[in-house]
Amino acid sequence: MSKLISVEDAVANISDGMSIMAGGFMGCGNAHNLVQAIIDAGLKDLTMISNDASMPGYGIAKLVEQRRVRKLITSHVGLNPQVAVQMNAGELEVELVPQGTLVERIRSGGAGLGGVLTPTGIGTLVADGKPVITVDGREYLLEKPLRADVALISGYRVDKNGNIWYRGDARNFNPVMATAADVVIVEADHLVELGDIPAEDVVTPGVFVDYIVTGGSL
Amino acid sequence: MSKLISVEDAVANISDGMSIMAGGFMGCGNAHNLVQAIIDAGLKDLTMISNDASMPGYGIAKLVEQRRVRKLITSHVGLNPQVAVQMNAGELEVELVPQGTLVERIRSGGAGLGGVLTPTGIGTLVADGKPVITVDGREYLLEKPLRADVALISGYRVDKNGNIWYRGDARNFNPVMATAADVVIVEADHLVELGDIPAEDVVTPGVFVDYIVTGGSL
Amino acid sequence: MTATTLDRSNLKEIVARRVARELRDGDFVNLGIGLPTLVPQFLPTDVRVTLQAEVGMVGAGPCPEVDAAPRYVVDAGGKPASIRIGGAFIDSVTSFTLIRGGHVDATVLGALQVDSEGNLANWIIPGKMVPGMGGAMDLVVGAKRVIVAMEHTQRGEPKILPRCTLPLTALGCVNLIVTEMGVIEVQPYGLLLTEINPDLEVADVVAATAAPLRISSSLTVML
Amino acid sequence: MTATTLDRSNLKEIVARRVARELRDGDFVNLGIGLPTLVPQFLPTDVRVTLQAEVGMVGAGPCPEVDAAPRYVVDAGGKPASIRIGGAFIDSVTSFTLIRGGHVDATVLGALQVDSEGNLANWIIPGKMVPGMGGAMDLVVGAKRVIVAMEHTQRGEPKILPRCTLPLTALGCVNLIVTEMGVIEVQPYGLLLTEINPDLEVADVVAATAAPLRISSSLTVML
Repeated sequence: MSKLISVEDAVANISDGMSIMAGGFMGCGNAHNLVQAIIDAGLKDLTMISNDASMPGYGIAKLVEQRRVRKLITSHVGLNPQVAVQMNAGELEVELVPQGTLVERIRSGGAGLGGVLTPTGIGTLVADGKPVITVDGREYLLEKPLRADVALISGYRVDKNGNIWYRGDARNFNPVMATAADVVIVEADHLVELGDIPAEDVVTPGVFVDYIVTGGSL
Repeated sequence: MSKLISVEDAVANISDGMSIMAGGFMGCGNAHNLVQAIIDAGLKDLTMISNDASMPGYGIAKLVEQRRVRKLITSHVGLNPQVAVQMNAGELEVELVPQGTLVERIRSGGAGLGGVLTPTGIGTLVADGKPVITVDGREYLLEKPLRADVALISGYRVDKNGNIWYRGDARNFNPVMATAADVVIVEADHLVELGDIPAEDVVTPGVFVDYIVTGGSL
Repeated sequence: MTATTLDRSNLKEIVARRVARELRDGDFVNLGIGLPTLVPQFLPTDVRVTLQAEVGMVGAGPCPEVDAAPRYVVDAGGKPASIRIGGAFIDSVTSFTLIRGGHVDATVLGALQVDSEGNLANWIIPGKMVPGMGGAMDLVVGAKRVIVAMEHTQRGEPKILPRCTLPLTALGCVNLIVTEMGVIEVQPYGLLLTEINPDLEVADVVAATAAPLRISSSLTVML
Repeated sequence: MTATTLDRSNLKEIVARRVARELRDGDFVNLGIGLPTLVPQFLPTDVRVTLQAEVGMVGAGPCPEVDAAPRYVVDAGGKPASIRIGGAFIDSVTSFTLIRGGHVDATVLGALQVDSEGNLANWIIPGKMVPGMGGAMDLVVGAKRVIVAMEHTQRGEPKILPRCTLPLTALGCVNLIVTEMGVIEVQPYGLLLTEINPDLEVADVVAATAAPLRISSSLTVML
């Protein structure tokens, strides 16, 4: 049962209105071919969960520019001016989440936990409407787990089991997102043989990965 | 400011009655020289936090056998018969924690979170006296963060910044414990030069590590 | 032949062989100590499963004939182990992200007691045996499928009860019970015997089971 | 010379130079965008700090002259960056374990407003600028020491207020404020001016500060 499929077959797992996690930080670590294939497939009304909205013309920014995104759950949109334009026009919903809370909410979703107790956001707009739990005299916000229908992962070296090794800081949100979606698709910059990634140096074990596509490159 | 010190100087950071986290799983990943140095230094009344109590004569089992431990916070003690003997004699307090909860409590302590919301233990003895929080209709135990005065880490390759690469499954609790103690001491099987561990393959970044001792070996 | 006269020499093999049929090609599986570790040898050649070891392996292999990494690659009992090519060493955080997060397709483990509601007791006999729960509580809560593989009785006493009397490992977690006597599904209404050891009568299984036992209308022989 | 006539050409350098004196050898430091990134060039040679980049670096280096890893090593703005020998690439989970978990010795960042209680506002101007908070909320909650490095006023309007009017980044998180006019500690009782730009009078600083300002009895010149 091979995990290796075409980019088109991979994107066939996605339907209009689905939630998609995309690893990456200002486009570094986005799965660029998969993003393009989503655009080519005409998919729309997506909920995107990602650290940011990337930069004009690069990576997941294109999904916003092509108006495929209905809702963004993210920590920063300042480098993609289209977000403000569509947000102010009421065309795009944006849920801003502190970066450390975003990563923990995803981790919580992937690890079977009931949420995150974080001091971040206490006393700010972020706390509005959220339960506050006191543990040993200190207050924490209860932030809920996040999961997605699909995760788009970018890996530098990927073997046929789906084991992933990341290059540079393209790693960022990719490993945690690979734990928290129903369907996990990794775009490999380099497909390698089993054993080429030493067992100690695997960052994302292949059991988290459902499908592998090739041809990746940042 | 070198992190490299002698085993004796490292153990001088520990006092009677302190809490100590020790990485390892049935002794695999214990810092064996540091354990011996604790015994040689005559330290006692320790609270040990570790996955298990190892096996007779090996690693942290010796701390129990030498009666240096007042309290054990752990998930499994079945392979070290001395624990049951001392526990039944009322000489040793044992707090049993599910393994996944133990690792998350430590992670929570190291990551500045207020605790763990886990489904594990609901409806069992483990839940006694603990708050139950309902999130989206499912019940979770609130388990508190764990930190220690000192963490004893075992690393295979360690560079002078304290960056650690672990061999085999000696990794286990070591990386998470390196995040959750006031003083973190790593015992290096092999001290290597800066850069010998590729930046992508560092498992524990050196900023978590306060002191390095050499001469480690499982 | 009755339960008491059942040939006990290959009892573990009967159970392990039947459990092996529950696993699917590509499954990610955690096996408890003892009997469950026998399961892989009974897998058909076209069914490949990836074994998880909570000590920190995805793709755990068998005990090595020559120990290539003495004391650096061990199983949960601290004994020499191995990892398969294409496996990964992971830390305990990731190990339980896999376990608690629903990434493990099935876990196979023993039991002291199981009951009509699928409650499981397998970690403590107060005053007698207090080894600790290790990873068991997380496994039975997190794995997609929990299969209890055990002897049907303990010194002739039923282990399948209307209600567990020992402290629980988890509530309502068990999906399937496989013993030398048969295969029992945990259903919302209680326990259902779906397969039976061909050397036994239904009455034998009922007699050895303290919990109420429905008998499947399509009861088949246990293979 | 008054605040309005202060030479503004080297204003950022004044602030960065003074902030550099707050850092100790061995410190693990996160620097916000803009002015704070100037701090390292003013460190004495015997003070080595390790820089964190929340995108995923421990030991971040400067923008490379020749980009050895185009698009694989970037800073928080997506621009080419580098890592020092002995550094580590980490994922976002680890990045915020470091930040929220109290492992970062100091963070230096800009502000829209700071107030008498050490409250900070630096992420949103409702209706005008909504870039998102990125990692700032975690940084100011988690770092051992929070140093605000900014211009004392914004187009002549005070940024140091009795009470922030913009939405907060965090409550009571700021330890020290360094501006071109002086150095202000956040104390339990309010703000304390401890150092002053030698080109200014105390009255200049007080006039440019909307919050009540105590003057240290050991007020010294800002270096």
